Amino acid sequence: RELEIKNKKLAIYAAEHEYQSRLKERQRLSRELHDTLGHKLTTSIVQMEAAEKLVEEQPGRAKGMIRDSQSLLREGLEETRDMVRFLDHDSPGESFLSRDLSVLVKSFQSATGLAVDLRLKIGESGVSSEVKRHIFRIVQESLTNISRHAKATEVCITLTHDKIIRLLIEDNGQSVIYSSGENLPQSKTIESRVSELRGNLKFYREGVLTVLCVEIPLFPRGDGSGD
Amino acid sequence: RELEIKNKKLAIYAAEHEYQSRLKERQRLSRELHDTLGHKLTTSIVQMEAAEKLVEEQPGRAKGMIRDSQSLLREGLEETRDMVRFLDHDSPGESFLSRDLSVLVKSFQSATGLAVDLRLKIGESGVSSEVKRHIFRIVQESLTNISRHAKATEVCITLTHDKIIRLLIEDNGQSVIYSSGENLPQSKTIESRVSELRGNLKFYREGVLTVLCVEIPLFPRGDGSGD
Amino acid sequence: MVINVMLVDDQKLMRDGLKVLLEYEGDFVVVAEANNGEEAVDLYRINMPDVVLMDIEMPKMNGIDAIRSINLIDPNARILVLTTFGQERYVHDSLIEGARGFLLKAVSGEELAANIRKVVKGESVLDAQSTELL
Ligand SMILES: Nc1ncnc2c1ncn2[C@@H]1O[C@H](COP(=O)(O)OP(=O)(O)OP(=O)(O)O)[C@@H](O)[C@H]1O
Ligand SMILES: Nc1ncnc2c1ncn2[C@@H]1O[C@H](COP(=O)(O)OP(=O)(O)OP(=O)(O)O)[C@@H](O)[C@H]1O
Ligand SMILES: [K+]
Ligand SMILES: [Mg+2]
Ligand SMILES: [Mg+2]
Ligand SMILES: [Mg+2]
Repeated sequence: RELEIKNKKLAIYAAEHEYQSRLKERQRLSRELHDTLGHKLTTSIVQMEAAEKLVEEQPGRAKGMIRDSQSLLREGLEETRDMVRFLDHDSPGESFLSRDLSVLVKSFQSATGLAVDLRLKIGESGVSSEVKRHIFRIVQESLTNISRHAKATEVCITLTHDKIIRLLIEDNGQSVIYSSGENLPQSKTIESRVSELRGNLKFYREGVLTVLCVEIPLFPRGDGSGD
Repeated sequence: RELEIKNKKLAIYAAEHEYQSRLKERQRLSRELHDTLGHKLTTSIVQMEAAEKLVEEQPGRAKGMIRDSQSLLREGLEETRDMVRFLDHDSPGESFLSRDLSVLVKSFQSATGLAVDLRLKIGESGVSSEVKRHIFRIVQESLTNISRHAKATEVCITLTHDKIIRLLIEDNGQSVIYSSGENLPQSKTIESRVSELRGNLKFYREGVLTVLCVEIPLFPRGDGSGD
Repeated sequence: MVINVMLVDDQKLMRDGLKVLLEYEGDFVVVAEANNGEEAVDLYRINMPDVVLMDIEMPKMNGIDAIRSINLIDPNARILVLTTFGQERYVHDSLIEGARGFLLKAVSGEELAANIRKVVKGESVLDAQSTELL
C-alpha cells in the first residue's frame, strides 16, 4: 500500500515539476516586464509630455528631459533584447539547466525521501539546448528507475563539461543481484537519447555502487564522421 | 516488439508535449517583444534624438515628433501590460486550456494512431487555473490509459461548462470484460484530482463504450457547505 | 483656487515630469516631493497638501503603509495612487487604507489634472484597468 502511494507520487511529480518550473518562469518574466520595461516606458512617457510643454518657454530644460527619456528608452531596449535572448535560447547559459536540475532533485527528494547529492561542474560555453534537454530527461528517468528498482538510500549525480560532457549517476542500491564489474540492462529510453546525441552509455556495478555513465561529445553533428 | 516501441513513445510524448508547449510560449513572447516593443522603442529613440536637435530651430516640428513617439510608447506600454496579464493568469481565458488540449490530442494521435474527437464547449468566464490544470492532467492520464488498456480505435472527449464543468471521455474499447452498466476500476490519480476539486467521478461501461465522466463544481471552496 | 500637491515617488525623473505637467496647468503648485513612504509621512505633517500623488513600490516604506500613516494624521487626506499597469495586486489594499482612487502613471497631463480636481471636490477616481480588477 505504501509502495502504491509512493509510485503514484512519483508518476505525478515529474508532471508537477514541469508545471511548477513553467509557472516560476512566467512569474519571473512578468516581474521583469513590470519592474523594468513597464517602469521605464511610463517614466519616459511622462518626461516626454513634460518636455513637449516646455519646448517654447524653456528649450534647454526640454532638451534635458528629452535626453533623459532617451536614455531610459535605451535601457529599456537593452532589457527587451536580453529578454528576447533569454526566451530564444531555451537554456540561457548553463544556469538554466542547473536550475532545472536543482528543482528536479528537490522535488524528487521530497517525493521519495532519497538523499541526492547534485554536483554540477559545467562551464558557460556552447552546450546546445537539445543536449541540455536530453541530459535533463536522462537524469529524470534515472532517478525514477533508482527509486523504483534500486532500493538505494543515496544517489550522487555529477555533471562535468570540458572537451566532452560527462554525466555520472551513482546509487548505493541494495537490491541488485549483479556483481562488481557486471553490466546492468540498459533503459531503452536513455539509450535512445544517448545514441541520438552520438554519445556513449555505460551502466554497471562497481563495488557497492550502481553507476550510470553517459559521455556526450560537444559537437555531435559537425565531427565529419559521416554516418 | 511493436508494442514495446509504442509504449516507449507514449512515455515520452507527455514530457515532450510539455516541453513543446513551453517552447511555443517562449517563442510567442519572444516574437512579441522583438516585433512590437523592440520596434517601438527603437523608433522612439530615433525620433527623440531628432526632436532634441530641432527644439530651438523648429520647436513646432520638435513637438510633433515628441507627440508621435509618445503615442508609440503608450501603445508599447499597453502591449507590455497585456503580456504581464498573460503571464500572470496562468490560463488567460479558456483559450489556453483549449489550445493545450488540442496540442495534447494532436501529439497523442500521432504517437498512437488513435482517432480522437475533441469537443470543447467552454465559455470564457472564471475557471481557475487550478481547475484547468487538473482537467488537462485528467485528459492526459485517460488517453494514456485508453492507449494502454482499452484496445480502442476511437475516442471522444467532450468538455462543457455551464453551472458545472463536465468532462466526458468515451472510448470504443474492445478488450473490456465489463458488461453494460458495470463500473470499471478507477484510476487513483484521476480519483485524487477529482476529489481535490470536490467533484464527482464515474467510470462505467455503456453499450459498446467505456465512459469516464467527471463533474466539477465551479466554486469548490466558497460553497458554504462547511465540510 | 490653487491646489497644493505633494508628489511621492522613488524615481526623481517621474517626479520632475509630473511637476512640469501639473504646473503647466496653472492651478497646481507642487509643495513637496518625497522619495519614499517615510518621507511622505513627515512631509505631509509639515505641508498638509490638498492632494497626494502616491507611488506604491518604494524603499523604506511602501505606498500602502504610507497611506495608512497619513490617514492617521489626517482622516480627510486626499490621496491618489499612481500605478504602472493598474493591474497590480495592491490596488485593492490601497482603497482599504483610504486612497481616493487610482490612475495610471502614464495618463496625459490634462487627464491627471482633471482627476486631481475631482478628488479635491470629494469625488473618487478609478481608471478603467483598476475598476476591472475590483
Ligand atoms: N538504478 C538501478 N538499479 C537497479 N536496477 C535498475 C536500475 N535502473 C534500471 N534498473 C533495471 O533495469 C531495467 C530497465 O529499466 P527501464 O527504465 O528500461 O525500464 P523500467 O524502469 O522497468 O520501466 P519503464 O519503461 O517504465 O522505465 C529495470 O526494470 C530494472 O530492473
Ligand atoms: N479506458 C480504459 N479501458 C479499459 N480499462 C481501463 C481503462 N482505463 C483504465 N482501465 C483499467 O483500470 C486500471 C487502473 O488504471 P490506472 O490508471 O489506475 O492504472 P494503470 O494505467 O494500470 O497504471 P498507472 O499507474 O501507470 O497509470 C487499469 O489497469 C486498467 O485495467
Ligand atoms: K510602482
Ligand atoms: Mg524506467
Ligand atoms: Mg494509468
Ligand atoms: Mg516606485
